[in-house]
Amino acid sequence: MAERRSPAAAHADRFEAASRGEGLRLAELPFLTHVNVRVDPASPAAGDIADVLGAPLPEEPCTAVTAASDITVAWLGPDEWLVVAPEGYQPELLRKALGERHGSVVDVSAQRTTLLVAGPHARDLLAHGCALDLHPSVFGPGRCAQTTLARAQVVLLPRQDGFLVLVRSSFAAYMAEWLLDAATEYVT
Amino acid sequence: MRRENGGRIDRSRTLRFRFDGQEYTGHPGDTLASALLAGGVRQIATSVKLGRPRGVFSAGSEEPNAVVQIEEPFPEPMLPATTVELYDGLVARSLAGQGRLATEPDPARYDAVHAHCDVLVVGAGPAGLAAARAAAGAGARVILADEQPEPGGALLGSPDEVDGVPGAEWAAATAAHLEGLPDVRVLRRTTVFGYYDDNYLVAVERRTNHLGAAAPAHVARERVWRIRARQVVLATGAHERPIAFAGNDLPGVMLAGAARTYVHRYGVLPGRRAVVFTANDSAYAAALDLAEAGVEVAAIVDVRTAPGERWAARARERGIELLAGHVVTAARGDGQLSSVLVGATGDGGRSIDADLLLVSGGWNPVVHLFSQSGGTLRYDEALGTLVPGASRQAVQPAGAAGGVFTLPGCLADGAAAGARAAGPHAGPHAAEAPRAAEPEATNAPAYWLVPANDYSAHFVDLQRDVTVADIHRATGAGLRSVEHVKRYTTAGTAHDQGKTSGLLTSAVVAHALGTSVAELGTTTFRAPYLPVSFAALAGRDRGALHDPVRVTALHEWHVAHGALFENVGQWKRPWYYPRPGEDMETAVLRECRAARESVAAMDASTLGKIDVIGPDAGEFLDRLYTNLMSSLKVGSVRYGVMCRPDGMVLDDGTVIRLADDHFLVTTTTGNAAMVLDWMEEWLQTEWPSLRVHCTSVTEQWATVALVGPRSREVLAGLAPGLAVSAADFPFMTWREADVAGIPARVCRISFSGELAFEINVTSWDGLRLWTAIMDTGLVTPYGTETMHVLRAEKGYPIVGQDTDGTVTPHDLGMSWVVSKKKPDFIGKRSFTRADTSRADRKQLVGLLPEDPGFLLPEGTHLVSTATLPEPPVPMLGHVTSSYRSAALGRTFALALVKGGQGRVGERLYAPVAGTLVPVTVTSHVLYDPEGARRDG
Amino acid sequence: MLLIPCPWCGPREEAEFHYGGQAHVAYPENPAALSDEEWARYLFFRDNPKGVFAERWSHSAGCRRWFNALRDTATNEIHAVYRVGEPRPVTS
Amino acid sequence: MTPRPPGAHLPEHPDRLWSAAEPKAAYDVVIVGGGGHGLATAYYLAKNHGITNVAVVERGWLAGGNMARNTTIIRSNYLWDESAGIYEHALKLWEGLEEELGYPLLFSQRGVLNLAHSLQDVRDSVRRVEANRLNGVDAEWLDAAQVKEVCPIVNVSPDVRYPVLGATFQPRAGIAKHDHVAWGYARAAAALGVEFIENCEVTGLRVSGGRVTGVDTTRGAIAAGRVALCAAGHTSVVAATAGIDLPLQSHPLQALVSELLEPVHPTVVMSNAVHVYVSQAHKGELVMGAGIDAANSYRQRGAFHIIERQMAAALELFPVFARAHVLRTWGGVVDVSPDASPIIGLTPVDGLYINCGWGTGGFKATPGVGWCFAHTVAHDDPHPLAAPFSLDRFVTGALVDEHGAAAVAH
Repeated sequence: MAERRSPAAAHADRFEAASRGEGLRLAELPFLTHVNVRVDPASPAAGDIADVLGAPLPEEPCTAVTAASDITVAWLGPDEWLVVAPEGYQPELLRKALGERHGSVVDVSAQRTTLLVAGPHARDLLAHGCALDLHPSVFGPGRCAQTTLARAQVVLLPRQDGFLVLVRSSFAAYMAEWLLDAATEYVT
Repeated sequence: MRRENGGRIDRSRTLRFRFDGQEYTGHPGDTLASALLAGGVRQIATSVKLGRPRGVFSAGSEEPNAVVQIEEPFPEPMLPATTVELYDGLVARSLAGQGRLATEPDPARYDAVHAHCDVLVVGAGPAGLAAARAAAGAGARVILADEQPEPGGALLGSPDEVDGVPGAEWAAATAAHLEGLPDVRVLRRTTVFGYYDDNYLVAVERRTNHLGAAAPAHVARERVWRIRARQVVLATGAHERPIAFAGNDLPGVMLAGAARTYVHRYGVLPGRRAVVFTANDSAYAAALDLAEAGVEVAAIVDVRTAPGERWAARARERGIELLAGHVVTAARGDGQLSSVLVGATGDGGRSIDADLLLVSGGWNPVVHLFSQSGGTLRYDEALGTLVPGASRQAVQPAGAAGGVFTLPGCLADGAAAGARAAGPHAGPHAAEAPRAAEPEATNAPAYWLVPANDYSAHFVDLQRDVTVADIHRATGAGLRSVEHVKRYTTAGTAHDQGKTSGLLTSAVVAHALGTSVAELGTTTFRAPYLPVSFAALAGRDRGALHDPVRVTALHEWHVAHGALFENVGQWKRPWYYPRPGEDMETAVLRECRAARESVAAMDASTLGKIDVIGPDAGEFLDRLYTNLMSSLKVGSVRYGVMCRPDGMVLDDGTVIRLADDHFLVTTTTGNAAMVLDWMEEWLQTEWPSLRVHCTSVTEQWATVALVGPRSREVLAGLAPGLAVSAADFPFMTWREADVAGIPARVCRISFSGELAFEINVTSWDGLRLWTAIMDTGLVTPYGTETMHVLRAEKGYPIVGQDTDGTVTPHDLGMSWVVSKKKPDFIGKRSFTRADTSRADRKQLVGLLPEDPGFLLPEGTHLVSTATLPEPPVPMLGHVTSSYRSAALGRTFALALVKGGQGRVGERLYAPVAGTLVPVTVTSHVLYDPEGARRDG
Repeated sequence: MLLIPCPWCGPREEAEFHYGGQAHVAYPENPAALSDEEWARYLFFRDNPKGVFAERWSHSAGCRRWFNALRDTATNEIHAVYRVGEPRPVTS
Repeated sequence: MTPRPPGAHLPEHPDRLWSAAEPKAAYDVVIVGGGGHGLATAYYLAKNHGITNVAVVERGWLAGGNMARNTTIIRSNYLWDESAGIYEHALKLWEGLEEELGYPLLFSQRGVLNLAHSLQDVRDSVRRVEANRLNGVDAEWLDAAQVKEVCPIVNVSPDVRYPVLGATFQPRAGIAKHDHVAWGYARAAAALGVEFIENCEVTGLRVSGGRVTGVDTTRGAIAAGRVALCAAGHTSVVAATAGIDLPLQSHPLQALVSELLEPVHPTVVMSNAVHVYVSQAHKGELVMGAGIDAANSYRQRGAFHIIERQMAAALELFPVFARAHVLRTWGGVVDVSPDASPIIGLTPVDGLYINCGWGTGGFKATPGVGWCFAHTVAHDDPHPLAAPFSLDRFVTGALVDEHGAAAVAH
């Protein structure tokens, strides 16, 4: 029986090769849990979900919070969040927290994959295709954005050493090719 | 004629290049123009219309004359020789108006970068450097962009000092200081060429052009910078203005400031014996510098009767004859300048031998970007030129770009502009300006045109060969707008876009019409400021990266198994899977037979999928779909159609009810994003009170359609825990089960009319599921073509193929999907409009060619007569789908035909390649109309 | 490329947005009660002023929220943005 | 040998064009808008209908709007019968227009290729070709190899993102020089007595008792028996002054031109799927257009990312263009109707006629529109070829939906 396969699995070797120098680290972080949460932030349900997550649902647009156990909750819209959790996290926990109340908890783990773009040239690399100001003073840890990178829609999560690029699975190969091509000047 | 020393060239290295077949040498730091001048080449190009010889006229990107073709290392058309940095191995040739494109693809790489800053300073001359220093000193994030390889601008072409050191040294030190700051970016060889809304500016950086064949292949040759700036300082300098007189196009006639640049920056003497023709003081500096460098300056011809006192005195001290109140009436020579006629006015006068004639009609601020930004321009009578007026964006001119023409003035203006632009960051020290010597200049009135009886050799636009006489002809023809004159004469439309000729054209027109330039205005300044290569603008959006290639989780398997692919929107979908020796027809017939007679599988993952959740989800879907969705039972599936408000079909798909408050909607492959947007639009803008949330899950799920009479058997084998009988698992229901050990949602739906199942697993598991299905050895993979045939045999339309935005559900024979109970749904009201309710609308029917082997081309039209009348021929409709059917043993087609549902049984004719093919109209359902096969 | 201030995400590039045409055109309460002319007006007729225009945008590549903007179609200047359901702001 | 200078063979404009007029107090017909449509309408009013007391009122300089800004493509290969009717009528007039006007229009019937990049494009293309033929419009379907024969620089390799699967070809299509066309009409109309009033913006329509009586302008009021609107992107603004709403939206449409290049491109190539259209004009410049800006705007300038996208598309199709340079970009304001087809005909105000909604199709229709609109104005009755384009089709639903055939009907 074949194994399950992540969307950018075929690019793993080339990501690794591009990461050999000092300038960049590219990798897919496969099989993370992604959960789309829609709920009125003022509702008790939102509080119950926050309790389960161990962090409040951030209400300030384009921000993200990190809870214990390596869970990031990113603002996607005024009543929409993306929970990014380690592999194996159970979206059911959140669905139970919501209960019968109005809102939605949808497991979208396989809808997008997570690409790591890190290293000293990470910002230069993304600037080839992202119109946001990625300067750390503007877009550092604690921020998040839904935007476009090249010709794909992405969720960007800045980290100390770079960025997580969450891209739709069907675009993963395109995104990988684009990143590797954009990296040409930074890896040779 | 190279000077013994001086200039900012590296004399320790020699570069070899060829021009018009001749070998020449130059040095790093040269342009092609300076190296050719050093090599004694006077004619660089031939004029476009009259075939006249043309030489180097300027020292910058405003060059109208010396436009060349690069042949090696790679052909590039029409570059001003004044902007081509010299490199070893350059091969160029003179041009006569038209450039040449390479026949081979360009191997170079191009890219683009987004950048953000508090202050963008355009131009690294004295004003720009002062501005950048002031802004950066105040803590602003600064980008300084300059088109030259080294900063300094006009300082590079003069001996002037700043802060007590030579200007070029000061510029280099200032740039180095700026580059050392963390939030300052200095872009060399970078031309800001467009200024758009919301302080969005685009620039092109020429990164490896100057390296010639040595350019590293992995480095982008040109890079487009997309800059979003909080504030912009335009320190773009000024262009010197020519004067129109007879023969002013001869090689040897040059702008005065350019000659000065050749001497100082490139260590080149552009001639041996010069006459200077000026209307202002600035050309005196050029005359003195050239004389100092060894050029014999025969005379300064100053149109003013009273030139600036101190400049006049210095010229006389130097022994230069000063002819005040005089004009050059003609430049003469055979192929290049040999003498200059000088007179008090008008025609004729005294002849002075010269091979160089320096001209200065004054200076025009480079206001192109300011104008592009939406700022207004004001005609300044004192300066005789256009200067920036009111700005519409956060932009300010600085230095010569704003009409400040002295060095101390530019430095002070730049520093002040930089500090202002830095805004709240600005500290008290920020505005402190670099210092330079006091100016010695006086204002000069504009002077454009030397009067004459014959204006046929007074050139206004050198590159387009437009003379004053041509302009007079245009005004004589009745034209009164400078835009009309431009179009009549083509003035200003050449490669230089009228940088030196634009205002002169306006002046000549104004003169001819007895009005003023202020009154008349000029033509519009349009982007790009300089010509920009197509390739730079295309960047990396080419080939595979031109548009995203979307693939499913099964894509690698399809590739490995020889599928041919069809582009469906951005998706790559398997089209069919030919076996060795099979053509498409054979492969598709085989795939169809497998689906009808045995079992086949298709990757259906590209279908859009949307989770619709909330207590009002049913009500919401009732409003969007033409049929009733709220009545759907949990565990069931229903087909639905959505219309636009105008009643035309928008999309179709299945809706499954997962829970009371939870539906999963599928869309067509191409419309997934549109349908989600559609839902959000209605929810957010029209029905915010509906408690519904929509979430795309298109790629969460991989979907496999398992089709055919043996599909139940295959599924039963893979999902032992699932009761698969028709009774246990009825048509249009769904079940959860482990399939091949993978948690799956299985739907019993069919787009083929056969017994079929649609198996959904997470896309991570898609390949596992598919492999397990294929490992049974029973299942034939099939692609979109077979899917199309199977559904067409059943009369199922494909939105976008059998519909074109003018088709209602009724037209498709699907009145059954349009609820009569619901008071309203999107599109309902439109069905009763006069045209939408006509009985003879085009309706979907089946067609059977009378020759069962004849395949109607899709797109063929239908007529009612056995012979064709004269055009226009009345057309009844067209073939939307046409296939060979393995199941029917013949060809068939679907068509939209006027009143088609009433024509069943009629014979119509299809004009194909000159003959009329008889066809019979049938129901659009041709295969298993009773629906007997769907239960297997 | 306009810089459009999404009321949620702040200024973003025009390319992230989907244009929705004139704002404040409500779906009729009861379409069946409208004459063909009235229905045609709803379907097809939209203001097209040269000047300030209340229009809809969706931040389709961002937070996916629809909102309204007052933009001058002669200059492309955006005077105000406001959320769906909020009244059109008064601008001078 | 010195190569023959490009453009040297091109004809000069005549020594006499037209004279700017001062507005008179009254005219039989005032035409609002001195673009191609206004000029052609004026000419045919005078020529075909003997109505010569006509003023063309233009807010800027004559033919300085979209007439000066388009990419000069002429073709008649439209899908629907109604469109084919009026565009083919125009093309037939184009074919005799140089002679008719006595003006060199540089009309060059070099053919147009409309490329197909997907299987659905192919179906749509064949459908259009077959419809064209039955409507008497010349059209052929070419496969990729035949495309390459017609235009050798088109990249028909299967390796590109959206390979060329074939094209429709209309051999009689081509290009003409827009200024020459406008000036040819202006000169001929002027010779028949038509007056041109430039720098004169119509600020309002005068209506009395349901009938138009004249126009208010920045140069004073002008009385008119009839008023014909030919104001393209500004039609909504003018019509609104008479209380007439039109289903139009105005958008910027950009175009650009390269430097002069040796001949490489013998025909006209259009691609809706990758969104670019290009021809090489007589002097050698590549003239190109792309998509329209999504948002309404009256700025005669579009967004830059559309140009970048257009260049990427151009290089996908024509790799040899890589090092050509964009010399100049510009924009026009096009008025687009809901079905991407024009609106021509009578209005609820007597004596007021509209001709608008041409979107990106205005230039090529110039002679046909002028002919039909002049007829409509002269007879107070739509010309049969214009009748399907009446305003009331939006009520009945009888649209002429060229969107169905082409997302952008250039």
